[in-house]
This record gives sequence, structure tokens and C-alpha cells, in this order.
Amino acid sequence: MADAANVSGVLAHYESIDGTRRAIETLREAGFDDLEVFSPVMCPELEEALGIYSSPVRRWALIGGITGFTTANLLTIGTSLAYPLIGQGKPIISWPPFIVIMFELTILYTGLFAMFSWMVHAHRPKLKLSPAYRAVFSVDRWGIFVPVDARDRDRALEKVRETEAVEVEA
Amino acid sequence: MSESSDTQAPRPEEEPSTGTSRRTFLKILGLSGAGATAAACRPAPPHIDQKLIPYLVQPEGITPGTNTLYASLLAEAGPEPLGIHAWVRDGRVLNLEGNPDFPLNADSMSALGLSTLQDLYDPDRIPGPRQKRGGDFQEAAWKDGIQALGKAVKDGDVVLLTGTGTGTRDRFAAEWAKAVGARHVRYDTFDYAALRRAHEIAFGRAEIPTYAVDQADRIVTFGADFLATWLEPVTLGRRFAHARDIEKGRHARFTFVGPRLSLTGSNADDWLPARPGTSGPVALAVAHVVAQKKGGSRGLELQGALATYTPEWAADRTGVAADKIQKLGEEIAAAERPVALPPGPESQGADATDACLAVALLNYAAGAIGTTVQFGVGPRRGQGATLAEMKTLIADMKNGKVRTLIVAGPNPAFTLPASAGFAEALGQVPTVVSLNSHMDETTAAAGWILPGSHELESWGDAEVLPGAWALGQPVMQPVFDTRQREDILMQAADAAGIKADFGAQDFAGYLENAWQEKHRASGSSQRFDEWWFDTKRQGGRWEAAPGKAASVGLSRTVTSHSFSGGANAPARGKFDLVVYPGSYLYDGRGANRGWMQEIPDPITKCVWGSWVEMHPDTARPLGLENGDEVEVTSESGKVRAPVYLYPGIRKDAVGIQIGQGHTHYGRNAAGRGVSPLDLLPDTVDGATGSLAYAGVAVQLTATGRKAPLAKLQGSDLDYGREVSEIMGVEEARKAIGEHQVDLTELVEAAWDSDPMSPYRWGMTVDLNACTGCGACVAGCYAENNLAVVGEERCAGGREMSWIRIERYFEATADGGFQTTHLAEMCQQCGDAPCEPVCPVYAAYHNPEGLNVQVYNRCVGTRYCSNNCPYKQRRFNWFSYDFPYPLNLQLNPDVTVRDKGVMEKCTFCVQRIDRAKVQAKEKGRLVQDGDFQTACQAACPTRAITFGNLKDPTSRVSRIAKGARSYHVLEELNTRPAVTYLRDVTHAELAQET
Amino acid sequence: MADHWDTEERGLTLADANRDIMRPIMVSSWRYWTLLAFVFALVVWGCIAWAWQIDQGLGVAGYSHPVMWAVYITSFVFWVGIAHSGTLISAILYLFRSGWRTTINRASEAMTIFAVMTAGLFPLIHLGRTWYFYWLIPYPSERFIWPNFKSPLVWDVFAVGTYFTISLLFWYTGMIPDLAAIRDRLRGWKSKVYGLFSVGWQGTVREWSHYRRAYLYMAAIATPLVLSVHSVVSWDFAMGIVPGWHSTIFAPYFVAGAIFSGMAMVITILVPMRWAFGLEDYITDYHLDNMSKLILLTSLIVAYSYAAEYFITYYSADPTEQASLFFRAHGSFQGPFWVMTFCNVIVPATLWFKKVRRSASAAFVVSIFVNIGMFYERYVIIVSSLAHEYEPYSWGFYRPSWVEISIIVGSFAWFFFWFLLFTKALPTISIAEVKEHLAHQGAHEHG
Amino acid sequence: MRKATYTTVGSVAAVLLAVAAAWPILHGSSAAAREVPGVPGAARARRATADTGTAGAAGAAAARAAKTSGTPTPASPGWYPQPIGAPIQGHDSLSAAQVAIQLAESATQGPAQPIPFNHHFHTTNLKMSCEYCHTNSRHSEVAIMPPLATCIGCHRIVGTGLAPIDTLRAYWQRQEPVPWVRVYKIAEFVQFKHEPHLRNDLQCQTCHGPVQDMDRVYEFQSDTIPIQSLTMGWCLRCHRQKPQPTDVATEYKLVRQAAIPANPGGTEKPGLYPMAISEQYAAHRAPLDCTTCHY
Repeated sequence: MADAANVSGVLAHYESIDGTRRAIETLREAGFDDLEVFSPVMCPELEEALGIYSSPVRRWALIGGITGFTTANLLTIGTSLAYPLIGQGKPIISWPPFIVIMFELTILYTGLFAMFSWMVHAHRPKLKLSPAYRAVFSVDRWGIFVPVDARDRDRALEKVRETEAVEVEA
Repeated sequence: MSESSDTQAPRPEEEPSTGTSRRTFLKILGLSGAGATAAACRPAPPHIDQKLIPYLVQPEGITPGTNTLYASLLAEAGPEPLGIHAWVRDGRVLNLEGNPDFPLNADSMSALGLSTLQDLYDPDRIPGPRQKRGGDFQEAAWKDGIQALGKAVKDGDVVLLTGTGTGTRDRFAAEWAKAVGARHVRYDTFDYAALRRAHEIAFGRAEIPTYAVDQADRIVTFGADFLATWLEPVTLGRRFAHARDIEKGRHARFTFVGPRLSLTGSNADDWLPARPGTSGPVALAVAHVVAQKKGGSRGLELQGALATYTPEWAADRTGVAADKIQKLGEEIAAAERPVALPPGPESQGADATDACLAVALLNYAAGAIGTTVQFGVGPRRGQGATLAEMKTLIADMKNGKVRTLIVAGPNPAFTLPASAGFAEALGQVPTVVSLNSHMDETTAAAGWILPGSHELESWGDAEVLPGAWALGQPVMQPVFDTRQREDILMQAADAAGIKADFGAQDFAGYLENAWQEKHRASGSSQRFDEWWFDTKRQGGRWEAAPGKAASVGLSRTVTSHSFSGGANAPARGKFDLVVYPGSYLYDGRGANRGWMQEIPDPITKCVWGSWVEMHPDTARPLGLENGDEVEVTSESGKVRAPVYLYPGIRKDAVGIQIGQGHTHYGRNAAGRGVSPLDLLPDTVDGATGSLAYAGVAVQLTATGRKAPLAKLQGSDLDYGREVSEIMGVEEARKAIGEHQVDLTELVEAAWDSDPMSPYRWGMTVDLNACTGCGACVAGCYAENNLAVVGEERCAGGREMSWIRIERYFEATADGGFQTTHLAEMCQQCGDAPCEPVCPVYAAYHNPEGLNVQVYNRCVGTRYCSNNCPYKQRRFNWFSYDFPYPLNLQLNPDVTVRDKGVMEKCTFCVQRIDRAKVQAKEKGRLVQDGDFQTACQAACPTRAITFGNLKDPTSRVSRIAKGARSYHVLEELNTRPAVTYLRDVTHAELAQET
Repeated sequence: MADHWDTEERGLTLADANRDIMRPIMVSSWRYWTLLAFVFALVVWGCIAWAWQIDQGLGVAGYSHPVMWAVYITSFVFWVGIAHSGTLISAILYLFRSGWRTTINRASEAMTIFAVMTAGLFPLIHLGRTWYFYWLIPYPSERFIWPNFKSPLVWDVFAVGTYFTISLLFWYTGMIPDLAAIRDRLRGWKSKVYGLFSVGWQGTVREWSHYRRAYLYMAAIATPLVLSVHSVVSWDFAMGIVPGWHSTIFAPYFVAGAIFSGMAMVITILVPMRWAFGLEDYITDYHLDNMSKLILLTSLIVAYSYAAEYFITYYSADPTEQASLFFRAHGSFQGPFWVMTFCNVIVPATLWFKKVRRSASAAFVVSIFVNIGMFYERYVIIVSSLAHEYEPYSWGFYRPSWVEISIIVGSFAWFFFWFLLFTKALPTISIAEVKEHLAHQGAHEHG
Repeated sequence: MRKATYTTVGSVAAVLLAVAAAWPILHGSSAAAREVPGVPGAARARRATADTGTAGAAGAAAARAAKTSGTPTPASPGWYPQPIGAPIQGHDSLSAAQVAIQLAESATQGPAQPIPFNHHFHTTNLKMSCEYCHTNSRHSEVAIMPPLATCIGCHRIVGTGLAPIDTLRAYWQRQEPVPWVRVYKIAEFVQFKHEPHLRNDLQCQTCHGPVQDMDRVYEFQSDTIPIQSLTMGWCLRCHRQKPQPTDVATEYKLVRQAAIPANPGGTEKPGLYPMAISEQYAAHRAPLDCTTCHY
């Protein structure tokens, strides 16, 4: 095909999650580990198939929480000491009300960290899309891209043909 | 130099502004307190903001930015002469306090007295000479005015109408009238002719005795509202509080006889609701009983004369049960030093003299004459023309016997009943010249207005006690282009070419001459100028006041005197009309003073209007509720006003207050409310010819409309919520007897104030002493730049007053009620709910225990107000303006609050601050007596005490630990710094459930 | 009637999902624009009223002395309450893996955002000196003065602020794959714009894996957040000593109320929406049924809270408290009180009947009642409590002025204005999640 | 392995963020500085060079000198109240060159007055004290502008023929006060009092700057206080320097202790504190309380 030219690899289209999963397994057995798999929907099965079991995002979330909590502490206590004014005999540093602030800031920072960490780890934001990306992948097709150079190309093609690919670009 | 500066050039020690023109020292504002003239966060007017205008010559004894006190006299403020200290800063009078040396009101004030400030700075004052051309007044020059007046004087048939007085001003008026061949008529709204006449009949002394209420152990008034409007309210109020000082073991039982519980009545233990104009017969019957029971020589003298006037005789005439009269009589007979006070205007009918005479006899029978009722030592009071005499004047005016009428003070066109026809008569007089400072009804009918200065801008004096003289000196340059009244008259005489020798160029000189005589008479060793200087400093000379009362005997003729049976009962379907002078408006002179309109009436708690008081049991069957408009009709006229349900009035009577219903007199007064004087026929007391206010029957018809009635009190009952507390007198005596003051723990908890601070400011309010007169509220208005917001906003609950007097009814066992007046300001809680909720620390607890409100930090969340159980915080819904010259009265020490800011009482923190600075200079802490809060300074009965709760030696810390002390809403544990002392009554209270 | 989302019967495919849900974005009608213009006009009118109030001072509103808080704070609480269901549906139901949220979460999250945006206006409108609102925000200044963190109002600033941020992120994150889909569907500058917001999403499994975690954690933290926010709001009152406010039941009571009103508002919005955009295949009666059940549940909780409030008061034997609650039901504000009771307790009871639950129009009517009822609830709590406090002297009354009414109307317009823009510019249903649902169904068939 | 990196990076980030958040609180000044447009000192030097040709060079030189020599540092703040008898800051301590700068710029700064009164001449040359004319400063909250009589007192004789003096006399003959233009204007909601400040031995120069070296008085902006003058922070810079009886933490402890009336008869009882402490309190604690200035 026309645009297959600028793809240095093999791109296969699939119409179901299971098909894709099976294809991935086949390809990985054949030693093609560095696959790029496109999916219109969120499907954990494929992650397993690709051997992705964990994401660092959770650690970032934790760190964010800690940061927020510390900030809240410093903010509430620090400002109260900056100009100590007594109201209704409450201590200058009175924890119960401060806990509300701490709670809120903890949540806030966790959220922000989670958000930005997933983007960082997914190498987003990006304006330029991968050459292997096809618009149908955002509609109802799954895609597997096997980046191979000319030498392995035929072997890859033949492996791909074994799978349930509905369309193959090479 | 402005016109004003060519009035009498004063001496440094009197006048802070030698040589500078008025405009100039107004600008000195810029120097001291631009803060006061400009609202928070709003730029001040440029001339104040951008320039610094110094004195030309700084008068000695004046320190810009500090208050200078001047002793002076208020003779026309209200019912009584008040000795004052005027607080003057940068040439402006800021505040008034009582003059402690003054023999009458001493260091206390009345609301009316304080509000003269607003009279002085009234934007509606007549700014300069005016001539009526083509129906309305045009600006004119002084010299033309003087010429015109001079010509009129030359033409003759002149009547000079002045108020009554006991001083040199009165003497001058008489002398001037004589010199120019004019007729001098003195007129006051309320003449005490009947009282004088009665004592003339009884004891051959045509004078008003002084009622030593403070000496009494049993008090009964037959209608006199002596705590608000009758004779000398402030003085009598002080005496009354003294007689009922429970802490000293005294508590004279007090009975009120009359159709309507006035402010005085609301302080009484018992109420005998006699029909209007029938307190005389009651007094007779009581005297009868006393004469029987007490016997003694005096009793025997009278038994014969009083034989026929039995309680039964009185009962069916007055509507008071015979047994009650009997009981009262017995109690008086049993008392050691009882006192009976005569009817006041509201209960003076066509037989006023008889009524007063009856009371006089009662006093005689009870042995009060000479002890609690004293002759020859009482306050002097000028006698004005009675209605009868005024009617002759009116007649003369009508049939052209009067060619020129000079009005210098009174406002008869408003204060005389419409039926007397003074207003019409004015029309018949070719030349009417008014020297009044306000555009009142009389002045409005004048052809020339030569505005006289306010008394705070004028010279004057008064003989307050026989031989004791008070001096009134001008405490500031005239605000407007006005002149001392007497000077105008003098100049007019000159213009008329009359060679009258007053011995001086102007009245100031004339007055000084008069005092030179006094100096000679006093035989003082001082040179006159020194003596004169001291006189001005202390505000008068009282050494000559007589010590002991004159002794009097009963005149023979009395025994044969036949008394009237009092006014007749109204026909079926009609009501007795009770017409009474307003506590704040008095005879209407308070009507244009914003404060007097906006401070709620002590009884009804209504503002800015008129109302018809009715008993609920009468109104409800007629389907009338608060605010329903009714038309009140008598033979002489009709008025329309909303109904107000008041359980303190007889079921067959309706009450209307004097004071509203002005057609002129300024923005606050004109066209507001109604005047009951329109309903009065010109019936007079037979013996004296003074107006009969009582004994008028009126008809009531509901118009079916609602009329605005701005009542500020939400509920009349406190539902036993520990807000106002009252206890029986025996219980109180017991408690006080057993009580030990414990000063080991002065403040409940440390954070009430910072442990490191030597201060915890606190206040006590003695509900037993508090009569509810409202002087404290006026004092607060004057000190703290409180805005006057007007009727609609008051009706919306947006009044700005920092103190309010809550009036609650406590049920008594006999189905009646006792009234308590609770002066409530911010309680400065130690554990203040308002503080922690403020998101920006605008409300916080200061180290000295004050709940501070930092106006410029406030963003206006209003959470503090929600969280204040006492609802003592006030919010600036709008930016309220102080139209010139009212802004000149603003206190530079207090920020004027702008819209969107919460404000409240902070115990006059500005005064605390000054006191601390001065104390630090002396190297000590602030002590008792260093300063007073504004409310405390004003209080006539000394019900308010203020001081440092952490100082074991301070009065407040002891009083706060007293037997009767409690905190409002104590169960909330807000630990207020304001402690209340329970009210005490002789009445038997119903069990609160 | 299916008791699940019967996609097979309806024969939906992944492509259908894309097409149907994107339709409003692709085509537009004059009706839409007229409606938008009308709503915008109302917003402008509200702004004028506010400007007048700032210029004149708060006096132009109907406040009186005891009643210092009124309809502005009422609306604040009301809108914060509305905001709750969104995150509840998206976060809590997500954690509970309730599939039926799939088609309604996007719209309700959008509603959340706009509701918070509306709610956030009212504290400003209500301030006496709005121009100093920033004093409530902690920022360093030369004065050394900071906000008072002991004040519930400052808690509000943080709670609402956090809630807005988190909801926005959550909403946006969920939308990224859909934005990508739209990007791929469109051409030209529009495509570029959507491409920008879709942060170059191309749905590789690696992206999905991080994305999935992030989304999960946000759901996890949004859940406690959603419960905390209305608790904090309720403490604005519970922390006060005003009788009728000072009650420990407030936090749960308010949270339940919030979800109650929120769900109602979701129905109020979804029913017309699905009619207008023909989304009956996605928002089915089954979904309405579930939402109605939630409304019924929360209505019962709210009813219980009303009862509990009275019981506690009776049991406490505190005269002021009792007087206050008696006044609430029989005083000058009894009208609003009984409206509230009727709308929040009686009307939702009809949802016991499956027929009502399953009928869109019926559910819609009920939801309208609930919205009204919940507005009145806050009104009653705030105004009637303040009007009848400790000091009998300062018992008062309150009636809103034209300014307040204009501003309230304006605020509703403001909310719908944003929502209309949303329906035009963004997928009103989460395409990705719908397709996920369909895809896995497909998978089961195959497997 | 990767776990470790994440944790380290994370914790570092956390600390950084937290400190960033806390920075302004711990260093109010740095925050405050942001609120001041420009650094006055620098600006001043620039003006000097710009406006007055030759004096400018000297000015720049002097400015440099000042940097090295006696410019007070916050550690020992020159603007902090000095004991009585100490040379008035800037009067004797300023070098001739610095005086030159002062004069040069004061000639252009500040508003023009109806009469070009020269403080420099009266104080520096004639060695007149400030309080000779501003007599009130120790007795009242306002220092007052001198009454015209005070000026005339000397100038009836002195300075005949000088234009400004004639203007002055003209005012006197017209018996008209001089409408001086206000230089220092404190916000209306601040209740400032001169007397306590002078009684605590503050020099006029502390707030008003080296007036004695000003041809025309302008609003003084101290180099050592990086805050707009006459703002709250500007005041607080002194007030916060005042020795406090206790630091906040212990104060708070005291409050709590005193809340429980421990050991009866002891002085720890609330309210009954040894007057010594109270006096110290009275002397020192007040200046930080809001009610000192706002009511």
C-alpha cells in the first residue's frame, strides 16, 4: 500500500480483543518482543499478554500525597505562628481544624501527581503521532505494529499471517 | 474671614480658634482626624485630604489632636437645664458629658441633652438671614434684616415671644421689651401653673417644691413621668435610683397611678390604672385613708376636709378598686418618709389644680412636707404663659392689636393645640420676625428670619437653684451665619434709633456685667477677672445654694375647698385619649435629630413615626393588630396612625405621643407621623387656665390599611431564657446579706484575656438602677460615629445602634406584669463564638480581653453575626453619609465604616487606648476613674460600671462578683465581660415555667 | 424490560458508538443556538444585578439584621450538593465496577464541574466587600496576616477548590481517548484543536496501562473527597452555635442530601438530553431505573435525618433548640418547610413503583420536585434558624429582593449555559467506555 | 532498583515543594519585597546621576561608598530606635557626598509647597530642632504644622527681601493660613499617634528620613526596609523587632496552664500575675496587637 512505504515494519489490523491477544502471544513466542499494540478500548488482557504488570504511577500518587500533607502542615502551622492571634481561646496551633486542610491538600497533590505522572510515563503530551497509527484504531480496530528491518520482515509477515489479522500492511 | 467671625470675638480659654475663620479650622481636620471624616477605604474630600492648614496663632491651652473640655450650660435642650462639659477638638464640639460640679444632673446626661449636638450640626438649620419674598424665603443681608426689624420695632405694637428662663437672657428680654415699649410674652410647652397654684392654695407658696425622692422609703406618682419628661428627669432619676439602691439595703416601693404605664410607670412595682384625668380623686381618697390611719395633728387637720372622699367614692369615678386605694393609703401611712408626686401633663385635666392640691394634701397628711417635699430649695423654673393667656395674645393678633411679633425660641404654632388657632392668628400679624435657628412651623410663617445661634454657640446663664447660678459660654464658633439672639435684638434697637442703655455693646458684655454684680454679692476676695475665669472653668457658681428647706404650714382655706370628681367616663364606644410628651421628642423639639428618631421609644420600641397605643384585649376583638391603621377622631380633629398593642394601657383608653406630625422643621421631622395636639379642644384648667391634656373622648375607626410601624423588638417576652432576670426584693435582700465577694479568681479562664496582660476590661449593668431612659444609647451614637439609617431600613432590622435597650415583660402572680429594661451592648465574651469563624482574623480576641473588630480587614462574610448569640453585631448594608455639617461631629478617634463592613461595640477602645498612653506616661497602669466609656458617662442612674476585671481594687471587679450578678445566656458558656445585676421588684412574680 | 443494558438486542457495534455519540458535535441546529442565546441573556441579566449590588452595597438584597445569610448561601450549598452525584457516579461506582455508570458518567461529571463553577460564585456574591475576596486565599503579603485556618469558611475555600480541580482532572482524563477519536473523525483546524487536547493519544497498550492506573487512583481519592466536601460545607453550619445548625448529624445528613439532589439533577439533565440527541440506545430505562433507586435510597436517608433532627431536639430538652425547630415548622417560614417535606419525602416515595422508575417522564417530574425540595431544605435550615435565635429581641424576618432573585436565575442560566456548550463540543457519553463494554461483550461471545 | 530511584526522586520533590510552599511564611520579607516596585536605593542613585550633572557623578561615587561604608544591615538595623544622645542618623553620619545626593534629589522629589520652605537650611545650617516648630509631637497624636505666628516670630525681622519670606509675610498680612501640601498621609483606618513613638526615643528620621538634608520634603522610603513606606508591613518591621515577653509557643503554653487554676494561692492563677510581668507586658506586648492602630 501507499503509506506502508514509510513504515519500517509490519502493521496488522484486528477486529477483536481475543484475536489481538492471541496474535501477540504468537508473535512473542516467535521472539518479536518489542511490539506496539494499538487499542480503541482499555483492555487489561493485552497488557498481560505484553507482560506489563505494574505502573510507577502508584508511587507518584503516594509521593504526591506525602507532599500535600507536608505542605499543609507547614502552611497552617507556619502562618498561625507568623502572626499569632487568639480566637475563642483556641490554641494558636490547634490541630482539629488544620486536619481539614491537610486532608484536602493531600488529596489535591495526589490527584495532580497521578495525572501528570501517567502522562510522563506514557510519553505524552505529543503533537506528532506514530507513523504506524491509523484512525480506525480509535473506532473499532486493534493494531499490532512489529518494527522490523528488511532482514526479519518476511519472517514477521509470515508469522502475522498466521494470526487472525483482517488486514496487514507491510 | 467668614461672616461668623464678626460675632463676639472670644478669649483664648473659651475659643479654640482665635482669629481663624470657621472654614479654616474645619480644615484643621486635615491635621488631626481625616480618619473621622473619610470612610474606611474611601478617599476623603480633597480639601481635607491633600492640605495641611495650620493655625495662624495657636491659642494657649489648645493642643491640636486632643480634646479640650469647656464647661457650659444647656438650658433649651429639654425639660431641664443641664450642666455640661463640651469635648472640643480642633474647634468642633464632638461630645457632651455632664458637669460633675453642677448641682442637678452632675456627671450624667439625658438622651435629649446629648442629641442637641445634632441640633447644633443640623443640616436643616437656617444658614443665614432670610426674607420671605413671593411666598418663599430668599437670602438676605444681616443689615437689611436688622433694619427691617428696627423699623418694625419703631412702628410699635411689638410682641416679643420668648421661652421661659431664670437667667440673664430672660432678664435682658424683659429689659429690652421695656426699653422698646414691646410686650414680652414667655411661653413654654408645658407650664406648671396648676402645680404652683395648688401649693399656693395649700401652703401659700406659689412655687414648685423639690421632691427629695432619694430620701423616700415609699414613692407614689399620680402620673408624673419624672424619669423622662417631668420637671428634672435626670436629677429625679438619680434620686430615684438612690432611693432604690438595694445594695445599700434601700428599696422604696413605688406605685404608679395613671391610665398608661409611661417610662416611669414601667419602673413601678404596682400600677393603679386610674382613668385619664382622675388621678386627683385617687389622691384624695388615698389622702383620706392616710389621714385616718396616720392621724396625728396633721391628720386631724385634714380628716374633716377629706371625710367625704372615701376610697369607695373614688373607686367608681376612677376605675380603681377601692381596696387597692385603701391598701395604698395604709402603706403610705405606715411609711416613714413617703413621697407623692403630682400628675404630669399627660394626666392633667380640666381640674389639674384640684389634682395637684389633692396630692399636696396627701403629702401633708403623710408628713412628707418638709422632709421629702421641700420648699425654697428646689430648682428654679420660669413660669410661662398658660393657654388662657396665650389665647388672649392670639385674640390680639387676630384683631390687629399686634403689628409685629418677634419669636425668639418657642414654636407655639406646633406646640399649642390646633384648636387654639395660633397658626391662623400668625397670618393676621403684619410683621413676623423669627429669631429661631430652625425652620419650625412658627418660623415658616415669618416674613423675616434672623437666625439666632444655637445655645452651644451663645452666651447664657441660669439660676438653677435659688442663688446658685450656672454659666453657659459658647463652646465653638457658629456653624452657620447666625448671631446671638440678644445681639440681634440689641442691634435692632439701635437700628430703631431707640436710646436704650444696656451697659454693653453686646450681650456678652451685658452678661459679664450681670456676673460682676454676682461677684460683688459673693464678696469673693478674688479679682473679678480671676473669679470670672474660674466661673467659666467650673461652669457657674453654686456656693450660695440654700442648705435647708423652708418650713410651711397648711393654709386655713384648704379645709373648705371642694374638689371635683375628675373627668367623666367616655360614652360607650368611645375611648379616653392619653396625650403624653415623647421621651425623646419631648414637645417635638427632638423630631429632626436623627438620633432621637432612631433610638427606639423606651416603651414601644418603635422608631421614626407615630402610633396609637391600645390594650391587646381591646384591639383583638376589633380585629386590630400591630400596624393596622386607625383613624382617631375627636370633636376638634382627626389623625391617622397605626395601632400598637400595649398591655400597659387601660382597656378603655388609647395613647398618642406628642412630638411627631411636623409640617416643617427639617428632613427628619417634616411630614412624619401625627400630632395628638390636633385632637385636643382648647379646654383649660379652671383655676389656672393651663391646657387640659386629659379628659378627651375619641372615636376609633379602622381604615383597613396597613401603615408602616417600625418596631425593633422582635418579641416582648424572653421566654425565661436568662436574658432579663428579675427577683423579689426579699429574696434580693437575703442574697445580698449572705453573699461574700470572692476575688480570688477574677477572670474565669486565662484566655478571657492574655495571662501576661494586666487588663481584662469588664462592665456591669445594674438592671435595678437602669430606668431604660436611653441616655447610654445616645452617648454611644455621639462617641462612635454611628450612622442614622432612616425608617425603611430600621423596619428592615438594619439600625446601626451598638447598644439597645431590650424591654421585656415579666409576668407577675396577680396576672399583671413587670417591665425590665436591659441595656445590652457587645458582651466582649471571653469565649467568643464570633472570633474563630472569621476567615481573615478581622474578629479576634485582643490580649486585654476585647472582642476586637478590625474594620479595614473585614471582608463581610457576616459569619460572626450569625454566630453571636447576643446579635450585637451590626453590618453596613450601605455607605451611610453624614451630610454637612453633621460630619463635623464625627469623632476623629473612630474610623467611619464603609459599606460591606461589620461593626460593633468595643468598649470605646479609642478611650482605652488614650487612657493607656496617658497612664504609661505616668508610669503606671490604667486605674478606675482614668476614663469612662461613653455609655457609662451618660447614664443618669450610674447603672453602668466599667473597669479592669483583673484589678482586685477596681469597683467593677467587686460589683461583678455581687449577689445579684448573672450573665445573659449564661448556659452558652461564652463568659461575657458584661455582668448584669438582676432587677428587683416588690411585686410577686409568677413562677417561670 | 431488561434488567441490564441490552446491547445485543439493540445490536450496537463499536462503530455505532462512535457515530451516535459524536453526532451532536458533527451536526448542529438553529434550535440549539437560540436556546444558547436565551440562556446567555439571562446570565447577563444576573451579572447586571450583581454589579448593582456591588455598587450600592449588600443592602439591595433582602437581608435583615438576624438573617445575615440567605439565598446566596442557600444556592452555594445547593450547587455544591448538585456537584456531588457526578463524582459519586464516576468514582465510587467505578470502584464498585457498576457497569451501568458507563453511559451516564461523562454527563454527570460535566454537571459536577459546572455546578462547582456556579457554587463558587456565591461566596463571592455574598461577600460584603467582594473586591477583597482574595484575603481568604493564603498568599504572602507584607502585612504578615494570613487567613484564619480555624474558620470553616477557609476550609470551604480548600475543600471546594480541591474538589473542583480533582473533578476537572478526572473528567478530562476520562475524556482523552474520546477526544482522540473525535480528532481522527474530523478534518482541518477542528481536528488540530481536538488533537491538542487529546495530548496526542493513540491508544497504545502502554498508554492504556499507565492511564488505567492513574484513572483508578483518581477514582480512589475522589471517593473520600466527595464525602469530605459536603461534610465541610455542612460544618459551616454545624460549627456555629445557632440553634437549628449546631448538630452533629449535619455531615452525613448533608452528604446524603447532596447525592439525593445530585442524582435528581442528573435525571433532570439526561432525560431531555437523550431525547434531543436520540441516545435512547445508550441511556436506557435500565439506567434511569438504577438512578431512581439511588434517589429513593437517599430520600429515605434524608427523611430519616429530618426525623432524627426533631427527635434529638426533643430528647435534648434544650428550650431554644426546641423553639427554633418548632418555629421552623409553624413559624413564618412554615411554607418552605412543608414544601421541602413534600418534595423530599412524599414525592420520591412514588419511586417504590417500578412503573414510575422506568418511565422517563415520570422520573423527570420527580427529579424536578426533588431539586425544588432540596433548594428549600437549605433555605429552611439557613434562614429560619437565623430568624429565630437566642435573643427574643432580635427575632426577625427575611424576604428576598429582586436583586437576589435575578442573581439566582442568572446562576441557573450560567450553569445551563456551560452545559449546553458541553453537549455541543464534547462527547456527552464516554465513547471509550461504551466501546469497552461492547468489546468485552464481543469477546465473551467469541470465547 | 527502579523503585529506589522513584522513591528518592519523589522524596526530593516532596521536600522541595513543601519548602517552596513554606518559604514566604518563614521569610515574610522576601514575599513583601515583591510588593514593592523596584529597590528604592538603586532608583535613587539613578535619579541622582540623571538629574544633576556634576553632582550626579559625586552621587554615584557616594552611593558606591555608602554600599561599602556605614549602610546599616538588617542585623543591626540603622532605622531601629536609637538611644537618646546618639547622633541623629544621617545627620552627622552621612558624608558630604551623601548629603549632596539627598539635596539633589529632594529638590525634585515631593510636592511643591506654597512656600519653598527649606528644612536643610533651618536644621543643618541653623541647627534648629524639629520640635522647635513641630511642637506637638510629644504631647499629641499629631505633630502639627507650626502656626504661622511661629514663622513670623523670626521672620518679622529675619530674611527681608527674600521672595519666599515676602510670600510668607503676605499670608500673615492677609491673616490667612498657609495651605501646606500634605506629604505623609496614613490611611484613614489607621489611628497613628506621634506621642508614644517619640516617648520611646524614636528619632523623627526613623520614619521621615533625613529631613534635615531635604530642600523639599518628600515621602521617605528607607533602603533598609524593602516595603512601601506607610504600609502595615513597614510599621510591623519595627513593631516586630520589639522584644516580646515570650515567644509564641511558650505564650500558648502559658495560656493553657493558666486555664487550669493550679496550685491555689500561687501566682499562676489567671488574672493574678505579678505586676512586674504586667509592667513589662504593658511596655512591650501592645505594639503587635491590632487594636494598637485599628479601631
